Amino acid sequence: MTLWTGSGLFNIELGQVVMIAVGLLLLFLAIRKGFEPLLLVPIGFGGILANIPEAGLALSAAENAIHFAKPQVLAALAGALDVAYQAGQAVTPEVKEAFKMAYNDAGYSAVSAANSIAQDNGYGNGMLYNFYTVVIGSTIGPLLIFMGVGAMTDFGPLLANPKTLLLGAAAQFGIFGTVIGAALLDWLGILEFTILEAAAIGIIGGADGPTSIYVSSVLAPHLIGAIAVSAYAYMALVPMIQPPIMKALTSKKERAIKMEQLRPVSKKEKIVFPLVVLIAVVLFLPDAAPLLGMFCFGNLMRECGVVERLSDTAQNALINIVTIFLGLSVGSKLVADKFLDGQTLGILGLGIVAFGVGTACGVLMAKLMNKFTKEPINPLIGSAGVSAVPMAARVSNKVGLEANPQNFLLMHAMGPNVAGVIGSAVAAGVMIKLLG
Amino acid sequence: MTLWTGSGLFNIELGQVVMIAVGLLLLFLAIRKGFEPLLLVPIGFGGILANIPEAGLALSAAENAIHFAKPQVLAALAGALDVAYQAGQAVTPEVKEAFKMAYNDAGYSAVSAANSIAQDNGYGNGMLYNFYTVVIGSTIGPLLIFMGVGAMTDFGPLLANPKTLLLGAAAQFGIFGTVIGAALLDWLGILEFTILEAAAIGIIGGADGPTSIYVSSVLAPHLIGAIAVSAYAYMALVPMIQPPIMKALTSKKERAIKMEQLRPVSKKEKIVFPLVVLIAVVLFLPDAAPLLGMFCFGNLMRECGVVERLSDTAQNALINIVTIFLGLSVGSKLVADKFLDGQTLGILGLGIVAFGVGTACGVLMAKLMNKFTKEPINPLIGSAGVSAVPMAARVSNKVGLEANPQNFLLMHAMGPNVAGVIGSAVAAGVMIKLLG
Amino acid sequence: MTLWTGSGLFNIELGQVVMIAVGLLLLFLAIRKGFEPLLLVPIGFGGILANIPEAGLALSAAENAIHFAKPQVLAALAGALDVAYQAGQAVTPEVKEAFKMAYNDAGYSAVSAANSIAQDNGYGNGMLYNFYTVVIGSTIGPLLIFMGVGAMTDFGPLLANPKTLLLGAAAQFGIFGTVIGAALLDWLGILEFTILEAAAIGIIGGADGPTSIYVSSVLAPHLIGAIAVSAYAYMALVPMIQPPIMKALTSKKERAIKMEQLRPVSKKEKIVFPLVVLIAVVLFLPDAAPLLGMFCFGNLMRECGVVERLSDTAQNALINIVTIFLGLSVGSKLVADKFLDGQTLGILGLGIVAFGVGTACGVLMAKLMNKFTKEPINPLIGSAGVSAVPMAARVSNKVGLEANPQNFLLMHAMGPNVAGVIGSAVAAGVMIKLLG
Amino acid sequence: MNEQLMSQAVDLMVAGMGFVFVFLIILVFATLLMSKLVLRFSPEEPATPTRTPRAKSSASPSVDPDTAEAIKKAIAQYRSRHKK
Amino acid sequence: MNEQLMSQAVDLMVAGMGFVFVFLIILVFATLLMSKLVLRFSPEEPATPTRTPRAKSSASPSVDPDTAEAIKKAIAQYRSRHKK
Amino acid sequence: MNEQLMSQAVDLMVAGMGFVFVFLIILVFATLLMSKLVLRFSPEEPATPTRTPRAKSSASPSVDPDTAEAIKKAIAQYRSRHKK
Ligand code: NA
Ligand code: NA
Ligand code: NA
Repeated sequence: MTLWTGSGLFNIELGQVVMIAVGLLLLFLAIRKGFEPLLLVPIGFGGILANIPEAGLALSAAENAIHFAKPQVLAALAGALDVAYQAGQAVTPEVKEAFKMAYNDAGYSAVSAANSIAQDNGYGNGMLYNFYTVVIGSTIGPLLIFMGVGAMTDFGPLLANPKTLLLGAAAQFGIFGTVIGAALLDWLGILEFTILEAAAIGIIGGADGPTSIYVSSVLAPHLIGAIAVSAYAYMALVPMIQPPIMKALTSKKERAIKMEQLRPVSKKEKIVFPLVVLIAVVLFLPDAAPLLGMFCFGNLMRECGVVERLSDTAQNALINIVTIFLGLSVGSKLVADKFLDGQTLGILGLGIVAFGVGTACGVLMAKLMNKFTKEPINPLIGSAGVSAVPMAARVSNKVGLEANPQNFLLMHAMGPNVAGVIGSAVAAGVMIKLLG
Repeated sequence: MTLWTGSGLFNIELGQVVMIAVGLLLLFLAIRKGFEPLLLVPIGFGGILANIPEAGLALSAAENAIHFAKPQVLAALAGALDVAYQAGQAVTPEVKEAFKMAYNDAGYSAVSAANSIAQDNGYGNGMLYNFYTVVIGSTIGPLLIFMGVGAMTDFGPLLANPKTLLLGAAAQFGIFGTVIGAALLDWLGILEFTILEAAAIGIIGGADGPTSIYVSSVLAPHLIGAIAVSAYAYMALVPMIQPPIMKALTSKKERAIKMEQLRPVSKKEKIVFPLVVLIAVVLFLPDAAPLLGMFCFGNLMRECGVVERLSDTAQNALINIVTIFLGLSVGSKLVADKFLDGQTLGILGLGIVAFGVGTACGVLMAKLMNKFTKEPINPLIGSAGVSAVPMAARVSNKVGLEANPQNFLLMHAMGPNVAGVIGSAVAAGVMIKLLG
Repeated sequence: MTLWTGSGLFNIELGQVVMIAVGLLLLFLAIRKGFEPLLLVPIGFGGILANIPEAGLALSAAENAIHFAKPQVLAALAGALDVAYQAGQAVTPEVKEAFKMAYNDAGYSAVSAANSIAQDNGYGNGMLYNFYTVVIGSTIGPLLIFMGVGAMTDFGPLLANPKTLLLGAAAQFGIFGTVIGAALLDWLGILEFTILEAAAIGIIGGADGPTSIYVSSVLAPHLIGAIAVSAYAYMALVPMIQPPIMKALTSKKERAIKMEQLRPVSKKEKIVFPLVVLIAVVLFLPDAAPLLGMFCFGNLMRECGVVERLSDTAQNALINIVTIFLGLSVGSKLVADKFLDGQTLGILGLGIVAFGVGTACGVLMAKLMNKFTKEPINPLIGSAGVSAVPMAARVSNKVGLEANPQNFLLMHAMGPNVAGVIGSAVAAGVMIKLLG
Repeated sequence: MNEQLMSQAVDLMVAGMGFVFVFLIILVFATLLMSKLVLRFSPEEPATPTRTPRAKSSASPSVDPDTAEAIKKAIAQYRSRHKK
Repeated sequence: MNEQLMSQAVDLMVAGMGFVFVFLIILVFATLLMSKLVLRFSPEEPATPTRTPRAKSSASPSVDPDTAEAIKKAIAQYRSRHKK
Repeated sequence: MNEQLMSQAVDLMVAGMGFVFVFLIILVFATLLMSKLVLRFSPEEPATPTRTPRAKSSASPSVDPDTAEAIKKAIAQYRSRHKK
C-alpha cells in the first residue's frame, strides 16, 4: 500500500504534468531543433526531475518536511519559522501554506534553523536543491562558465577595430528597453513586477546565458527558470528573429557595403587587452568585477601562452562539468508553482522584445557610425552587438552575403559580437550596483 | 619526546594493524589479481589512511577532540552531547566511551554543535571525513558515477529484445533472498541485524557498485565499508562464481541454443528510451528518482548526439574525479571498530549467496521464458541479469562458446545485463521507500 | 551618483594601487619571464581581483558588512563579536577597526555567528573568499596538487640509488636554518615573528609549492600570500640562485666526477615503494599523513598500471582545475593590509636565504657521502635535494656539463630531487606535530 | 535476536520482487509501444545495426588496417615523446 | 500596480545606458592607446593575422589536405576501435 | 622582541633535522630491503630501464621519425581545423 500511496500516479498534480510536458518540449527543441542543446538538455531534464511527485528533488529539507507535514515535525518547525501552530493542531492545507510562506520569507538564519530541525527529523535536501545551492546560490557556476567563455574568446577582431565596442554598447538598449516594457505591463495592470524582477527580465536582452543566470540569481532567484529558458531559447532563435529587423532598417545598398580588411593584431595586444578591461573595471565599476574579472582571467589564460594546460581545462573539462550542474540547477527552478504563472508568459513575451530592440539599436548605431567614420561600416554588423556569440555574427555574415556575394562580414561582426558580451556584463554590474 | 609519544609505533592498536593489512590485501587483489581496480585501489588506500594512528583522517573534529580528551574540551562538549561530565573529572576510558556513544547517537543539530565546539578548540575534521561528507554523505558521488555509467551504457541490445528486461527482474531475487538470509542468521542467533542492515546487505546482490554504496549510505552508513568491499570483490569474482551455477542448472543442449540475430535499433528509439524509463519512474517509483534519473540523464546525453562534450566529460573527467574521492571515502569506513566485527564476516558470506541466488534465478527465468516464446532463448543469458556490466555478459558468452563454438551470446546477454542495472535501481527505490 | 561614489576611482586606497601593481608585476614575471606561470598567473590575477575597491571579493560576509558599516548591522554584529557598540552610536574609523580586530580574533563559532548575521542583512561572501575557504581553508587544494605531483613523479632514479634520500634530508637545513634566521631578525629587533610565523616562513626552504601552502595555511594563514609568492618566485629563480653556490663549494675536479649508470628498476619495486613510504609514515610520523599519503596515493595510481584512467585524471583535469582555484585563492591573500608589511620584505629576504642554505647543505652532504661510498658521487647532485622538481635536477646537469661535457647528471640528480619532496613533507609533518 | 526481522524480510521480498516485476513488465510494454510508435512515425531513418555500439564515432572503413596500425603506433610514439 | 515602477525603470535606463556608453567609450580610447603603446615598444614582433583565430596550435601547412583527411579517418577509426 | 623565540627555533631545528634524517635513513634501509625482497621473489620479471620514465605508453619504435613528424603535423593541422 505504501508503494501505491507513495507512487507518482497517486500523487501527481496537474501542474507537475504540465511542467513535465514543458521539460519534454525543451528536450525536443534542444535535440531535434538544435536549440542551444548544451544548456537546454540539462535544463529540460532537470525540469522533469524537479517535478517528480513526492521525490522532492528540488526542495530543501525543511520544504520536504513541510510537504510531508507530520504534526510533531511541524510543531518543531513552528518556532524556527515563527508560525502559529501547536503540536496536535490539525494539519489543514492552510497550515501547510502558512509554513511554506513563512519559509519563503524567512531570513538566512531562520532558513538554516528550519533546515537543521528538518534534518534532525530525518528529512534531507533534494539532490537538485543541493546542486542549486552550490552552483548558483554561491554564484560560482555562471562565473566559471564565463571564465571558460573568456578562454574561448578571440578579441583579435575587436582589437583591430575598437570602435565596434560602441555597437556592443548600443545593443544593450535591448536590456533597458525591456525593463521599461516590464514597467509598462505593470502600469497597464496586465502583470505585476517589482523593479528587481523587471531588471532581471531585462537582462534577457543581453543575449548571454551566464550573465542572465548570474543577474537573476542575485536580483530575482524565483524567476531564474523562466529567464534562463527564455534567454537560451531566443539565442537559438537569433537566425529567425534578427534578419527581418536588419532588413527593415537598412537599404540593399547599405547591406552591400564592403568593409576594409582588418589589420593584423599582435599577440602582445591580445595579452594586454584583458588587463586593460580589468583595470577599467577596477576604476569604474567594481560591481562588474566577478563577471568581467573571471571573463578576463579566462581570456588572459588563453592568450598569455604559458598556461595552455589551464586554458584547455577551463575550455573543456571544467566548463563541461559546470554546464551539467548549472543546467540541472536551473531546471530545478522549473517547478509548477513558480513557473506556471502569468509572469512566465510575460517573460517570454518581453524576451523577444528585448532581442528585437537590441538588434534594432545595434543596426541604427552602426548606420550612425557609418556617417561619421572615414572607412565604411556595414550596418549589418551592428546587430551582432547583442552578443549571442557566434550566432549573431554569422547572421550578419549571411544577410550580408545575400546582398553582395563577395561581402564577407564574419570577422567584422565578431568585434561587436564580443563587445556585446562586455556590454551586457557592464549593464549587469550597473543593475546590481543600483538595485542589488 | 612529543615526536615519540605521538608516533604511530607508540600508539598503534591491534585493530589498526589488522585493518592496514586488510587495506594492503585489497591493493594486492586490485593490482595483481585485477579485482575491480578502479574502485579497490582507492578503497584499499583509503582504508590504510583511515587507520593511521593519531592522524584521525577519518574522524570529525568532535571525534578527534574526544580521542585526545583534554578535560576542558570534554567539559565543553558535555553540554552539546548531553553527557554527564564535569570539568576536572578524571578522563577514564569509560568517559571517552560515553562521549563516543553519545556522539554516534546524536542528531544532526547536536553533531553540528559538537563539531563547532571542537573547532573552537582547535580540532579539525580529518581529510577523509570531509571527503565522505561531501561525496557520500550528500549522496552526490554514487549518483554521478551512475550518470557516467548511463553515459557509457548502450541500450541497443535491450531495445532489440525488450523481453530480456524480465531476466533483469528475476535476478533481483539475489537481493531479497539475501535479506531473508540475513534474517535467518539473526533468527539462528548467529549474528544480529536490523531490517535496515539486512536490506543494505541484500543490495550487494544487485551486483552494482554505485547502487550498493547509495543504498547503504541511506539505510546503514556504518556498514558501507564492508558492503562496498563485498560488492566490488564479488563483481570481480563473477567469472568464478557464475559458471558452475549456470552449468548445474542447464543441459548442454540448452547451453548450445543459438539465438536469432538482433534487429537493428534506430537512433531515435535509443534517444526516447531513457525518457520512457524516466516517465515510468515518475509514475510508479519516485524513490528511485535520484538513481534512475541520473542514469537516464547520462544515457540521454550519450544518445541525443547534440551534447557530445558533456557526454564525454561525464564518461571521463567527471567520473574519474568522483571515483577517486568515492573510493577514498568508502575506505574511510574501513576503521577497526566498525569493520572488525562478526557482521563483516556475515556480510562477506551473505554477499556470495546473493550473487549465487541472483545468477540462479536469472537462469531459471530464462529457461521459463524459453518455454513460452517463439524465438529461442539461451538460458545462459539469464545469469547476465545480475548486472556486473559487462563481466556477466562476457561470462554468458564464454560458457555459451564452450557448449557451441558458433554461438555468440555477447550481444544477447547485454540486454539482460543492462536490464539488471535498472532492476537493482528499482529494488533500491523500493527498499528506500519502505524502510528509508 | 551611487555609480560615482561606488566607483573604484572614488574609493581606491594607495595600498590597493600598490597591490594591483604587485599583481601586474607577478603577471609580467610569469608571462614574460616564465616564472612558474601555472601558479603565478592565477596568483597575480587573484591579487588584482582581491584589491578591487568596494568589490570585497576576498572578504567574508561579515567583513563586507563591517566595511560598509551600517549602524543597525554593526549593532547586530556587536553581540556576536563581543564589541562594545550600541545602535545609534557614531561609526568612527576606530569603531570599524574594533570590529575588524574582533572578527580576526574570533573563534570558529563567533565567526559563524557573525557571518550568519551579515547574511541575514544581505551581505555575502566574496567570490575569492569562498574559493579560499573551500580550497585552502579545508586544506584539500594543496593535497590534491600533491596527489597530482605524486602521479607525475618517477621514483625510478631514487630506487636505483636509495642513498640519495640522504641528500634530500640534508637540503632541509634550508627550512630550519631559515627559522633560525627569522628568530635572528626578531632577536635583532628588526622584525617581529612568532614561532608559528617563523616555521611557516622556513617552509619556503622546502622549495615545494603545495607543501608551503599547506603548512602556512595550518600555521600562519595570514602570511600565505607572501610565503606562496616567495616560494614560487624563488623556485623559478633556481637556475640563477644555485649555480654560484654550487661552484663555490666544489672544485672543478669534483664537478667533473662521472657517476655510474643507474641500474634498471623493476615495475614491482616502483609499485611497492609508495607503500613502503606510507608504512613509514604510519609508524613514525602520523602528522605527515595527509601530505605524504596523498603523494603516495598519486604515485601508486601512476605505477600500479591498472588505473590509468584515474592516474591520467589526477595528472591533468583534476590538477589543472585545482591549480586554477588554488592560485586565485592564494591571490586573495594579497590584500594591502596583510601584504604591505615589513614581514613581507622579511619573508622575501629569508626565502632566498632558505634556498641558498638548502643548496649548500645538499652539496656539502654529497661531498661527505662521496668520501664514504665506493661508487663516486658527484657533489653537484646534492643541490637537487631542495626539490624544485625538475628545475634543480636540470641545474645539476647543466653545471655538470660545464665541467665535463660527457657528464650527464640528470637522472642521478632526479633521485635527490624527488627525495627532497619527501624530505620537505616530513619536515612539514614535524613542524605541524610540534607547533600545530 | 529480533523477533520481527524474518517477517519484515519476507514482507520486503514480496513487496520488492512484486514491484520489480510489475515495473519491468510495464517497461517491456512501454518499450515495445515506444519502438512501434517511433518506427511508424519515422520509417525512413536509416537504422544503425546493433552490432556497432559506438556507430557515431566510427569513421569510414576505407583506411586499411595496416595503415591504421602504423598511424596508431606513430601517435603513441608522438605522445610518449611530447607529453610533458 | 506599482506606482513608482515606471520612474524607477526610466532612471535605471538612463543611468544604465549612460554608464554602458561611458565605460565602452573609455575602453575604446584605452584600447587604442594600449595598441599604440604596444606597437611602439615592440615593433619587431611578427604580427599574427586576425583571420586565423587559433594560430598558436596550427602547424605548418606542408601536409597536403588529402593526407590530412586520410589520417583523420585513420584516427577516428582507431579511436572507435580502441576506445573502451 | 620575543624572548623565547630563538630557543624555540633552535629546538625546532634540532628536533626537525634529527627527525628528517632518522626518517629518511630508515627509508633508505626499508627501500634497500624492499628491493632485495622484490627482486628475490620475482627474479624473472623483465626490468624496465630507468632511462625511459613513461615506458608504459611508449609504442614500438618501428615508425621512423620522419613519418611520425609528418603525422604529428597532420594531427596538429587537423585539430586546428576541426576544433570547435
Ligand atoms: Na550582450
Ligand atoms: Na543488478
Ligand atoms: Na624540498
